[in-house]
Amino acid sequence: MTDDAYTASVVGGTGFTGGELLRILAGHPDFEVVQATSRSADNMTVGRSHPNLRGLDLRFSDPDDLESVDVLFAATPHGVSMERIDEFFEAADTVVDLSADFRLPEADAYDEWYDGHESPEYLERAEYALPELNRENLPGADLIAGGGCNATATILGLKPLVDAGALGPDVGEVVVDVKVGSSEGGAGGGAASSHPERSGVVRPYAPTGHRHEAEIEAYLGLSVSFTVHAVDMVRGASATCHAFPDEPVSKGDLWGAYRDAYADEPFMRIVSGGGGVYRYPEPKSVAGTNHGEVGFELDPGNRRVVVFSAIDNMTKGSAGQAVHAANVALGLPETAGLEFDGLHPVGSP
Amino acid sequence: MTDDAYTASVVGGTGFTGGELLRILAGHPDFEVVQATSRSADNMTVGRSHPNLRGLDLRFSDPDDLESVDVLFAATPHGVSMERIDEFFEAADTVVDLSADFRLPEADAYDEWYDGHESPEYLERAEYALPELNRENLPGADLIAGGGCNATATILGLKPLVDAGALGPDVGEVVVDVKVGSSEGGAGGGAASSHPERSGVVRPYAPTGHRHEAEIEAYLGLSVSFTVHAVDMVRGASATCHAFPDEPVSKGDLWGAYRDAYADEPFMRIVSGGGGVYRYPEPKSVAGTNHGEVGFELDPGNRRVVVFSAIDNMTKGSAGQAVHAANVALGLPETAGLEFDGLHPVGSP
Amino acid sequence: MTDDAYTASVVGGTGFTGGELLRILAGHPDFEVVQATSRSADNMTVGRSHPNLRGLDLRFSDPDDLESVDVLFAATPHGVSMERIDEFFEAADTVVDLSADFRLPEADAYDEWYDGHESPEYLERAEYALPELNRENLPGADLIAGGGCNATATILGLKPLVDAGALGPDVGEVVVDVKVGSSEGGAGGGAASSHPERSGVVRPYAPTGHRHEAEIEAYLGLSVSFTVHAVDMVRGASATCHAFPDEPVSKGDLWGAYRDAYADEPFMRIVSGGGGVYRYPEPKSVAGTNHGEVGFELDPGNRRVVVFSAIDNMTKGSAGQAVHAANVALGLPETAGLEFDGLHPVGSP
Amino acid sequence: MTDDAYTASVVGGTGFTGGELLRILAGHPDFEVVQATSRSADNMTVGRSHPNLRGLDLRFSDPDDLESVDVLFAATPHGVSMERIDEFFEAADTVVDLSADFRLPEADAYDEWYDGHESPEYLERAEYALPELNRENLPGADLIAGGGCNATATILGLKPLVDAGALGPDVGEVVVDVKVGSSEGGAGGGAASSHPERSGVVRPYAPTGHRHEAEIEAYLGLSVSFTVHAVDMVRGASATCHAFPDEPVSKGDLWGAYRDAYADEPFMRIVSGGGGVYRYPEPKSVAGTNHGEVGFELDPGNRRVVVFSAIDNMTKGSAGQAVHAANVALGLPETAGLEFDGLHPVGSP
Amino acid sequence: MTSDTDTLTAEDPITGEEIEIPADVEVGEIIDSPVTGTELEVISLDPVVLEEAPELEEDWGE
Amino acid sequence: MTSDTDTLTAEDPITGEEIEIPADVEVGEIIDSPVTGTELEVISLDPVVLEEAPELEEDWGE
Ligand SMILES: NC(=O)c1ccc[n+]([C@@H]2O[C@H](COP(=O)([O-])OP(=O)(O)OC[C@H]3O[C@@H](n4cnc5c(N)ncnc54)[C@H](OP(=O)(O)O)[C@@H]3O)[C@@H](O)[C@H]2O)c1
Ligand SMILES: NC(=O)c1ccc[n+]([C@@H]2O[C@H](COP(=O)([O-])OP(=O)(O)OC[C@H]3O[C@@H](n4cnc5c(N)ncnc54)[C@H](OP(=O)(O)O)[C@@H]3O)[C@@H](O)[C@H]2O)c1
Ligand SMILES: NC(=O)c1ccc[n+]([C@@H]2O[C@H](COP(=O)([O-])OP(=O)(O)OC[C@H]3O[C@@H](n4cnc5c(N)ncnc54)[C@H](OP(=O)(O)O)[C@@H]3O)[C@@H](O)[C@H]2O)c1
Ligand SMILES: NC(=O)c1ccc[n+]([C@@H]2O[C@H](COP(=O)([O-])OP(=O)(O)OC[C@H]3O[C@@H](n4cnc5c(N)ncnc54)[C@H](OP(=O)(O)O)[C@@H]3O)[C@@H](O)[C@H]2O)c1
Ligand SMILES: [Zn+2]
Ligand SMILES: [Zn+2]
Repeated sequence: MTDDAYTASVVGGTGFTGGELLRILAGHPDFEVVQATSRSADNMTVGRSHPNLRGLDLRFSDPDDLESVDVLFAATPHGVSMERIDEFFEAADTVVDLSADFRLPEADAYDEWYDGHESPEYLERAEYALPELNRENLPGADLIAGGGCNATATILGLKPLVDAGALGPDVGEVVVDVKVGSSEGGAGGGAASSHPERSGVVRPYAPTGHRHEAEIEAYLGLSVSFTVHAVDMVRGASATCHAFPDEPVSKGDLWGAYRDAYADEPFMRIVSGGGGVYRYPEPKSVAGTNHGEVGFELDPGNRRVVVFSAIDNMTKGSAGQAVHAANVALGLPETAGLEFDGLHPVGSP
Repeated sequence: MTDDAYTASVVGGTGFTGGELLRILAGHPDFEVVQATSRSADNMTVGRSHPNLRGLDLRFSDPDDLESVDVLFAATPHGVSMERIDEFFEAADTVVDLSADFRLPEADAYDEWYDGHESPEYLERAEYALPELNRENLPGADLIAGGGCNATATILGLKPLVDAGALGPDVGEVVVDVKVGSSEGGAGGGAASSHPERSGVVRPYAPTGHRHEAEIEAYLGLSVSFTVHAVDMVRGASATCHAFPDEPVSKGDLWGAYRDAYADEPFMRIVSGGGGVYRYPEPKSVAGTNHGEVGFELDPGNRRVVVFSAIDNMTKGSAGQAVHAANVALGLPETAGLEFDGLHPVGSP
Repeated sequence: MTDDAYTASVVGGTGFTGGELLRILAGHPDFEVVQATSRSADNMTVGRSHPNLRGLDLRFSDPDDLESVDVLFAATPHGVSMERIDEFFEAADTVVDLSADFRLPEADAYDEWYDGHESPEYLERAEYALPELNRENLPGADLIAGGGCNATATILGLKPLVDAGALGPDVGEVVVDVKVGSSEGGAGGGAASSHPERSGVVRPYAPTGHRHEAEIEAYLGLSVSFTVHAVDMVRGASATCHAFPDEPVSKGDLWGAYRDAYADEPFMRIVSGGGGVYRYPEPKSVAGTNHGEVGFELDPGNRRVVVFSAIDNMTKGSAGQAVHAANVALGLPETAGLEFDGLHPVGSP
Repeated sequence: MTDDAYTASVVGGTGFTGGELLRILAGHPDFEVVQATSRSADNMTVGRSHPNLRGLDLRFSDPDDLESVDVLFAATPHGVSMERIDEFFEAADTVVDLSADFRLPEADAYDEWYDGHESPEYLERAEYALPELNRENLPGADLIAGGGCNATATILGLKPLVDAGALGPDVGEVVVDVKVGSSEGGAGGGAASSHPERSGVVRPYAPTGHRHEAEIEAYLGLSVSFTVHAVDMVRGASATCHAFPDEPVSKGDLWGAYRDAYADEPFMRIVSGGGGVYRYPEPKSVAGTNHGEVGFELDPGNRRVVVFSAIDNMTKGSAGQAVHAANVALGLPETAGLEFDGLHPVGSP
Repeated sequence: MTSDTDTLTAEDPITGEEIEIPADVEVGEIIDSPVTGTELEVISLDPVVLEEAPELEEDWGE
Repeated sequence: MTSDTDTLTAEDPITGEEIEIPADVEVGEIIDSPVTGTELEVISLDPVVLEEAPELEEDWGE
């Protein structure tokens, strides 16, 4: 870490995304972690919760005693940040929140999809974290709202088609069928996420009405038909989007649209056909990394475009996206702290 | 097994569905297995290939030396049965074929989806095995064509909507997003199905153009948008169908349609909401059984009906369906040999 | 079920072994389940907890309102049965307890390994359930104590060597290294058994001092060096026993000892070398069944005998063993209700 | 990578350890990969085989056309390096071989455990790669033999006890019970390593007579009773060692011995008791990293010391160990290229 | 179940028990013992002599 | 990294090594040793005395 590193704290440090933030920030050359909070593990070492961080010389402290830092990352359940946002800004210049609390642009949407908002005055100030969508507004932002993991997978998959004009508000149905790993539920799972019950599942866990629909609509301008399944992996979110553009598109059009969107993106890869075992996006291929993979196929018979999108919900879908956005906001190199490229072979990461 | 049991042989006995047939028939009161063939394990015990059948006193024999039996079950790769069908009928009164060789009603369809057909004269004689679809034509049938596992899951999920008139040839898009286990690939997998590569995947393995579309179209009269993913389980096929009926339907309409279709079916269960961990159809809940689970949810915003359907590809999706159809064809009790109700808890069966 | 079936109740019916008992008894020709208790799911259907039992027309009732039955099966945590044993006998003629409460022959042992015993007067009356060990004492027994799953695996593996005189109290060290699935922890797991934390583990969960040592010592007369690891499966317990007989033994001696012990046992199989994929005992091969597999190998260099033993902890290791013992106690056919032979292929059951 | 980086080639680049070498070397500041060979994927991109390396601009080339490099890493099956070692030295100053070809110090041992040796004259020149065992002899070494993964786990676990005099050639039995993941079998697995057959196993795959015993004996001076099981993970090797020191040892003695051995080792961690979920060594905790975890427990009743040791077979057990040794040999910082600390949560990596 | 199939009887070389093997085996063929699962080589046919076949580690291991 | 946080030094009861613990611990609180990971109970504060905490099997096991 450099001498003039930014100081950082992580509120919610025992959680899954909190641990991922700590992992990334601990290896980030431009950040120094000075605090990680926990109510349940106050004064315990960080390594006790996260065995990969046993080398980190840090103990959890009370979230009520926030230290002054440059950047505060909040990795707490929905509702905590909107309640404590003033305190967070007293402790920090920049707040990066991983919850849904500042993701939606309008307070109305919180009334519709959540239980209302306690600090709606911050909504305009907040910037959506996903650089592939909102890079231009991030530099200098001081309140950054990390995207939802399923929303991130979907937005990354469909945005090139929207930008290319192939999809839009008036264009038929877009079905988004998502498959996610068990880490999406956070560290405090109940009976349904116990190993005997959760192993080997293909379980419809949000048949309809998942809250991430709101984000997708807000940022893509598309109303999608959204269904989420739990499958047997720990990390990973995979969105398969079935779209029916009005105008026929060709394979070449699709390559063009995706290359236009992502050729210069440091974390995006187009994986679409080819040989070998890994021909389309897979969560395994990006596990532990901040990469997003997208790919597509044409169904000639029915004008369908199928888009596959895969991310690691813990990195690109939350902690990595948050750090990526902070890098952009602070003018740091975009990939700083996010260089890990993943493993092969890897089982069910 | 009873005294006047039907004699049966299984061609392709070392394979996955062949082993499943042997398991079911060995426990069936009205069948006696007299032969199981294998070219690669000729003269070896059946238990060497299938450890659950170590108690069976049977050795594989050469598929060229077929014994005379009442019913011959063929569990061979596509193309074998259409080539050997005359021989099969010389050896047996009834042939139940698990491959795709006699599934489609028209020879044309084989030209379009496969590499043509060598014995098209048998196509009319063949009856599709799925009793929920074709029970009335099975009694007395002497050539029975087992359904494809993904097609079976899809047909079971959508048929009630078609019968109720909510879906039909002219009704918008029906997206079918399927998730399947590794046993679907059969015993002779390659690199992509090795444990290190296949573990933990959400892998698009048939992005478009899966051959089971042909069956669905033939038997439901629906052209569907079909995509298949490999996920980390061994047994199981789960179809999520996203449909957009022209006329609004209510939850009550849906319950009505599915109750009408399946209330009297011995193997079908409607699992749709409710409490506990298992609220919708899951492959885990039916693993090892001949049950099919279907369930549904309404997306009020966009008139979408989401249908979930789960089967075990090895039983309801192939060997169990075949025996069920044979039971109907021969006038045996429908559930004979198929009473196993599955396990709980169960990991990734 | 026959007309003159024995009535049965299951106390602890929402639990894992309680559910397994219900599954087995529901398919047992000589039992009729009249009650399953639960405090937490009182009045709910049994199928809500156990999706494989959705076909069972039964609701949970309060464990304080026990119905009169022929046989009461208790599948409750340690300590419940010893407290309620008098009540159990008021309600039932025969009590089969799956907990450790009546397993050990001496009250002292409960002081040493547990927190003492509240009803030591019943200890002499209780018979250890494992028929392979204690068949002769089971007929007519009215208090049957199901063995521990790890103890069962170990006892089944080592007993033939003890009987053959190859192992005994004075014979060097016997190391028993056990690997178990997550269902062993029961339905109420905590953080360590959540899917994200429990997946993919090889986790030493009882490095030393596991209570099953007491049973092994009591029934085999051997003091063993016992260590238990959690591995990634749901059902299954596998014991690898490393023994060093004083006198050299040959492969033929071993076959002789194991054939003597198990050739006539309806549930035991010797799997020891050979070809194919399944050459030694594996939990997968017996998952869902009441079978036990044992096998062995000689290490010529150091006189070691390695014994492998595999069971399903939910069946042979608890509920199946309990029903097997009840069958013997009541004079029923030994395999009644326990005929299921398992599946192949099967993932991680 | 620095300007004056060492050039490196990887022979066997499509394999599992070859891919891991490429991953590590691609991120290593002091190495530049100039060649990766494959016969089967000649001219294909490296990313086609290893999806995590899609960002690497490199194609496989023929192993017969070796380029001149500073360091050649061979990740080929046993027997290839001993045949081609002269050619390897023509192409490179330093050869690091991951196979067993140069691991054992004596040609005799190859006659006993393998099929003899073709280039025995190199055996004395070769240095065993494991720095924790052989750091002093590595600087300047030009032929480095990577340890076996199971041997590495065992040696790391037992060495502190040997060094402390608690174990030695005359000290009773040492039982080593190993559990390994499927990547240990390499990329070219057969039927036994297909996903349906290999999932969920606890499979004795080397009951006795595993070749790694030879290494352990050669480098620890201990003859161990060694048994290896396949379990359901992809990466990881876990050794549980059951030892019976002649003299009683205390918990404090053990802590002393392990702290003496490993307190200053950059990659070793002692994990032995404590709270939380991760109390003992686990492959999950070190997956993807070059860390080794060791821990221990005392069984007071029988003087047993149980030692747990966990590594990732692909890193600490092969490719990482090889690069670590190369770092020492070339005078580079020991941890260069090996800084990745792993993930939490992580499923079955 | 296979009662109608022709079989020969032979002595299992490991347990000494009498086992049945298919009548159409040939000398040199490998079959498995129904008692022990061991792979046995057919050494001769008249009389039938079986011997433990050498284990092929490679086709199984990792 | 925690250099700016107040800490106390104490002797690890298992290894005898000097370890740092947070300054705000209270008597009776359980913290884990940074060296061994063992759970330690704070017995007294002036001087700081730590003792191995009794293991709570139940919160972990199966
Ligand atoms: N998991 C994902 O894949 C994912 C992806 C995208 C976004 N997110 C969002 O990220 C946030 C965290 O998710 P997670 O999965 O990491 O959850 P988690 O594992 O349950 O962790 C929550 C953390 O917050 C702390 N916490 C809970 N209530 C608190 C309160 N009132 N005040 C202070 N700290 C509190 C908890 O620790 P103590 O109880 O010890 O204080 C814990 O460290 C959520 O908003 C989630 O929606 C998660
Ligand atoms: N797996 C499923 O979930 C599933 C579901 C529905 C339908 N099906 C269909 O069922 C059939 C079998 O599938 P599977 O998964 O069981 O395949 P599999 O595991 O690969 O088994 C194929 C079997 O056929 C034998 N065989 C191969 N070629 C043969 C030939 N030319 N003549 C005679 N025998 C031959 C093989 O044994 P030898 O080589 O030893 O002779 C083997 O026993 C396929 O048509 C498949 O499409 C499978
Ligand atoms: N799991 C195994 O592999 C295994 C193997 C061998 C033996 N065992 C033994 O079998 C017993 C049950 O184990 P399990 O794994 O099935 O446990 P489990 O899944 O935790 O189930 C325990 C059951 O007991 C009920 N229960 C808890 N406390 C009770 C009380 N005070 N009075 C009445 N009912 C109570 C619970 O339901 P409610 O809370 O709803 O009443 C639940 O149905 C244990 O003694 C265990 O040691 C288990
Ligand atoms: N896997 C482990 O955990 C592990 C741990 C420690 C040590 N090792 C050792 O590391 C070595 C490699 O193991 P692995 O698991 O990586 O094996 P693998 O996945 O099977 O890879 C073997 C590689 O060697 C190449 N190859 C095979 N024969 C060759 C020949 N004659 N000439 C040149 N290249 C050849 C193969 O590619 P092409 O066929 O395309 O040329 C492939 O790239 C083995 O010696 C193994 O014992 C492995
Ligand atoms: Zn798996
Ligand atoms: Zn799993």
